[in-house]
Amino acid sequence: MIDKKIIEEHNLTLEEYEKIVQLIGREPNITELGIFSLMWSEHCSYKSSKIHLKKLPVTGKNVVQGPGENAGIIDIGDGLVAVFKIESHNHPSYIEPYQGAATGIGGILRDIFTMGARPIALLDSLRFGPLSKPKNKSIMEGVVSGIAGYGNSIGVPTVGGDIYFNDCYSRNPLVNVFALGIAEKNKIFYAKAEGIGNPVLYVGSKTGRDGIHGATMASAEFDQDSEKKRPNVQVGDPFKEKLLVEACLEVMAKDIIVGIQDMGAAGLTCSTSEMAANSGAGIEINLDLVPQREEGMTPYEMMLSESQERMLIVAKKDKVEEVQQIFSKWDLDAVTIGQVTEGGRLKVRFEGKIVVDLPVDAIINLCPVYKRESKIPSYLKSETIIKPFPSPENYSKTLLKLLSSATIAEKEWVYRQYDHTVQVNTAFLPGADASLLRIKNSKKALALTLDGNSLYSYLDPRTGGKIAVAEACRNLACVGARPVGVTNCLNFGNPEKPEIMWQFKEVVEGIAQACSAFNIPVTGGNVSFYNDTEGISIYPSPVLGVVGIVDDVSRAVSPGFKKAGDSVILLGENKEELGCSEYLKCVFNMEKGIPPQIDLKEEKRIQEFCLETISMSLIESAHDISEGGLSISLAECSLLSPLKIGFSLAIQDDMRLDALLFGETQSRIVVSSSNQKVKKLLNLAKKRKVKATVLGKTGGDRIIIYHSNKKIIDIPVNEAYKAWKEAIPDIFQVK
Amino acid sequence: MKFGVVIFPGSNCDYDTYYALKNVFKQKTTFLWHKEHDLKNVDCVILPGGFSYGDYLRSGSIAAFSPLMQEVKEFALRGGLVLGICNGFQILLELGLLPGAMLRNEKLKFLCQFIHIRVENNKTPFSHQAKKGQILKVPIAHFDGNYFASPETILEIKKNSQIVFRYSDAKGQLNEEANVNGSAESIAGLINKAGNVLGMMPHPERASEVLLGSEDGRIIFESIIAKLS
Amino acid sequence: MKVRILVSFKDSVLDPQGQAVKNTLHTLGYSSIKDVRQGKVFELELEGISKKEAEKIIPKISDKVLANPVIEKFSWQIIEKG
Amino acid sequence: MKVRILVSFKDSVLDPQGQAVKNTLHTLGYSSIKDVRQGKVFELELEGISKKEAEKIIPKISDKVLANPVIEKFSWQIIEKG
Ligand SMILES: Nc1ncnc2c1ncn2[C@@H]1O[C@H](COP(=O)(O)OP(=O)(O)O)[C@@H](O)[C@H]1O
Ligand SMILES: [Mg+2]
Repeated sequence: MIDKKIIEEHNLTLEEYEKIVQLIGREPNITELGIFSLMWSEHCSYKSSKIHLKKLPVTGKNVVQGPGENAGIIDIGDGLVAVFKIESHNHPSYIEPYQGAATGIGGILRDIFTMGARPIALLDSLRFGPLSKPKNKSIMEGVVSGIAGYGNSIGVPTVGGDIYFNDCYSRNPLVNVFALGIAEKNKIFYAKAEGIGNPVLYVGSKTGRDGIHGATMASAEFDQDSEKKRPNVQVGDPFKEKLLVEACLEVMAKDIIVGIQDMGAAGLTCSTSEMAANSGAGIEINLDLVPQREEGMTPYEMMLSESQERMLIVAKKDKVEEVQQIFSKWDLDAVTIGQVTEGGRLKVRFEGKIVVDLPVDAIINLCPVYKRESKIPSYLKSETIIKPFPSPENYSKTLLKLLSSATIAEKEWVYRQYDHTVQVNTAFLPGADASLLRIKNSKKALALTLDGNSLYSYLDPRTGGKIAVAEACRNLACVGARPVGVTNCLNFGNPEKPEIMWQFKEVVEGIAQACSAFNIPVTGGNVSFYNDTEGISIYPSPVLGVVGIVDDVSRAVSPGFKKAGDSVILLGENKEELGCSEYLKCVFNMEKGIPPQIDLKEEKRIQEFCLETISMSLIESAHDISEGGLSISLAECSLLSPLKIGFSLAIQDDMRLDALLFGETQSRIVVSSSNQKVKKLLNLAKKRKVKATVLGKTGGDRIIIYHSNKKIIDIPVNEAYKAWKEAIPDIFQVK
Repeated sequence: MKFGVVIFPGSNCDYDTYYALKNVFKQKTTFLWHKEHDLKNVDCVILPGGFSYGDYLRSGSIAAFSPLMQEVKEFALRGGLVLGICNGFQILLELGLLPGAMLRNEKLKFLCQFIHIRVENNKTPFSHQAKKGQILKVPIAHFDGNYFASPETILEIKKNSQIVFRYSDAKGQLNEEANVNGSAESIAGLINKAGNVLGMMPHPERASEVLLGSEDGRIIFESIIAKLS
Repeated sequence: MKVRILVSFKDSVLDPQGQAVKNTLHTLGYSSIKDVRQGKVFELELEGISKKEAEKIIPKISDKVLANPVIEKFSWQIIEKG
Repeated sequence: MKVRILVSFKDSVLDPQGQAVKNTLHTLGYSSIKDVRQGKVFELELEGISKKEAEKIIPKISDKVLANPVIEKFSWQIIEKG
């Protein structure tokens, strides 16, 4: 009954099918095939990425939970832990931007509170095609309002993120969402199904035919038919999820449940089999008891449904009533649908018959693992070469142009739609290098940032991976936070293409090296392959989420200049590196060259130095240098200054002037310092072997840069502010 | 003196408001559950912000039917102090304790930002510690804050000095740009005729600590506390 | 029995959502569209109640729940007998 | 000419708003209401175009702008000739 076509439709290879037959000792029925197709999909099994991800450092003294659980956990002291994770929701967001992004938020939040943590922050990393195309605009509009719609309603602040634009995302936008929660260290919950005979409860929304095959969809390339596969998209109900958070946390506060797992991609299938596998037990459920929204659903549909806002709970035997009371207080269903069994099998009943009987080990642990072929991409030869190009005539104009490019321009249009102040923790609003959340009843704060430049990764994946980590950590250093844990979302094309696999391998290697150099553990992440549409792959797009701690929130530093007359100091060294810069892209329409290189030791030294000066209160502001280079970073210090303070500076180094102004050389930070502290700062720099150059002073209402005694940039702060501030709103203005 | 913060399903500023009252202002504070009929002898009821019932149908509309709201209505009619913040304001409108209704923000986008409001009436229990014309920097976070009422109602409101706060710029000027959501008469806060029920869109509980970017919201809580002492 | 209830803004109330839709349609070149008003529609499935009872209930719940009479008006019709 | 377009979630798609409304009506004692689906209604005023043209345009803009065919369906009718 199961033929080649059906196997193919389930995204399984014939070899994989044979392995299934061998593992279970017979042909699977259609429901069982569906279960394997989900759990052996790339999305759930990591079969192509597993061997490479092993390179990431995952241990450290603060790590409470590394990769493998719903989210990673880091000890943040005072008996508290931070629980965080990042997820992609790329394909659903292309098909239906609002609901795709919204349900992405719903999913990542469930990953957090399923572990017993109250979610306190969301961040989003977005990649779209250029906004000159109406379709990209409407995707962005939908995605942003979807994130807002879900996050705002549920009351978790969206405090930061990043956005890039590139044509490679026109048919394949990326929507990566990060969430973080806080829990008491001794009250963490896991997806365990322990205690033979313990009841298994289904809680939350009813099951419908939503999103059947979502996980397999996320594991295949897109083609013209994909738009027709549309019924896959689910509608999110943030209100239900809000009730679910409250009910789950209330249940968890009492000693009445054994384990809990959310039903995300792969729904009932994943939650039942994973919980059982984690505990070496089995689970038996009866589908007739599952709350259903639609009539006539088959076992196949129920097991594969991705209806949102549902959880699976294993309760203590004599506490079921107590659990149900709490859910009923919050107007939610909580139904016993089965129990934990001996023998490690997943058994599913439907209308009195057993319709699934599989060893959970085969579903979860025995999926094939691939060491896929990899090959250096041929494009590297041509694309890394930059043909000669002229220098701009008017540097002021170039600076304004860069300030108003979508990637650099202010993103307030986006984050103003997100409630970023709910929960009264947000100490730094979006706009700073990292978001800062105070921890109530303590002096500490958490600093959060997302980063990842995909052009760098396209033209030098290993360096791209390193820089993504380095820049995220640098963002943290700029506010005064020490990085404590990393999560990452790796968005790539089809891993069956050797060139994509090579990109992947290299990026992971780069991330691993940087994390080791900075001594920070990776506690989890997500891999999203098959980001190809009609054969065209996106740039390799790693997104790094780094969590840091500020010991004393009152000492945290923001990027804007604070007062006139302060000295502006550059930490780090300028080099002539223009490859992959926003400048080349924006002014010459060239996405070429090799990205800036990075010396991780030097990077670490600069970051440590920045942290030290902040802890000694030697600096008033700090801002890292990234897209757009030195001049953009300096300009941003004015634009982010509450008083919009200008500056007058001189730069000297001997190199192409545009490289000096706009090159994206790494390991550089711009700081400002009160005059009486400058000497101390410079002395310390010498001692720490950090290059520190006084460029000039803040003050006035113009942005002025000299080079060899010539004024090369001179713009009123107001004008720069307008260019930067209005660029994105202008694009979305209905004319 | 005791404060009561109501929890509706979907409220999400309940803990924030509780935190401000309890930890910042050190007041006796208790939660009130929407399904109950018990106001627990509180002296001031606060309807917090959020998305009660997901803001489905209309913001605040379903919450207005909660069992507890019958008690709140009677409490208000007896002269008890009721403060509705954001979603709480919307609920008060739906309940009919305040006149008018909320429309979607003029630009059809959710707005989260610091804005300024000008104190128009400082003779209320919620604003008497402020000076008339004082400018407060406070955050907003809402989708439906575009206040609407019929011309007759507006006349009536103005006649009775029911406008307590207006959106203004940092200098206290009223203009279109400052009136971010498009509210009639730039109304940011409105009191009932009897002067004991206030609805406001900005969140004073999010502006009660320096760390959070402003302390200007304190004056509202301090006014209530002084009034009840 | 199935009942359809339409709720829309009173004419005196601005309808920015309708305006936004109109603008979008104009941008796309549909210039023959002079005005757009956006409202809500509710389809209710009723059971175990007579037409007469329904005719009593529907205006009540429309006025009390489905529409806010300060800004909205409503109309309704039975679209499926049962 | 006036056209009314109704847009609602496909039957298989979850309608959280409709559910919430139904629950409210139940709480208020209207137990005869078995189901509620909530959708949008658009009323378009058209000018300078024939009925035939309108019949071509309306499904197009409904499909492209007013409804999202991934999750929504629509129906329409001319409610006022002109
Ligand atoms: N998608 C987004 N969501 C929320 N905030 C964002 C988003 N994109 C950018 N921001 C905010 O805008 C600010 C500037 O973004 P970006 O230019 O990416 O800064 P950087 O590269 O220095 O991290 C950051 O504070 C960031 O948090
Ligand atoms: Mg940066």
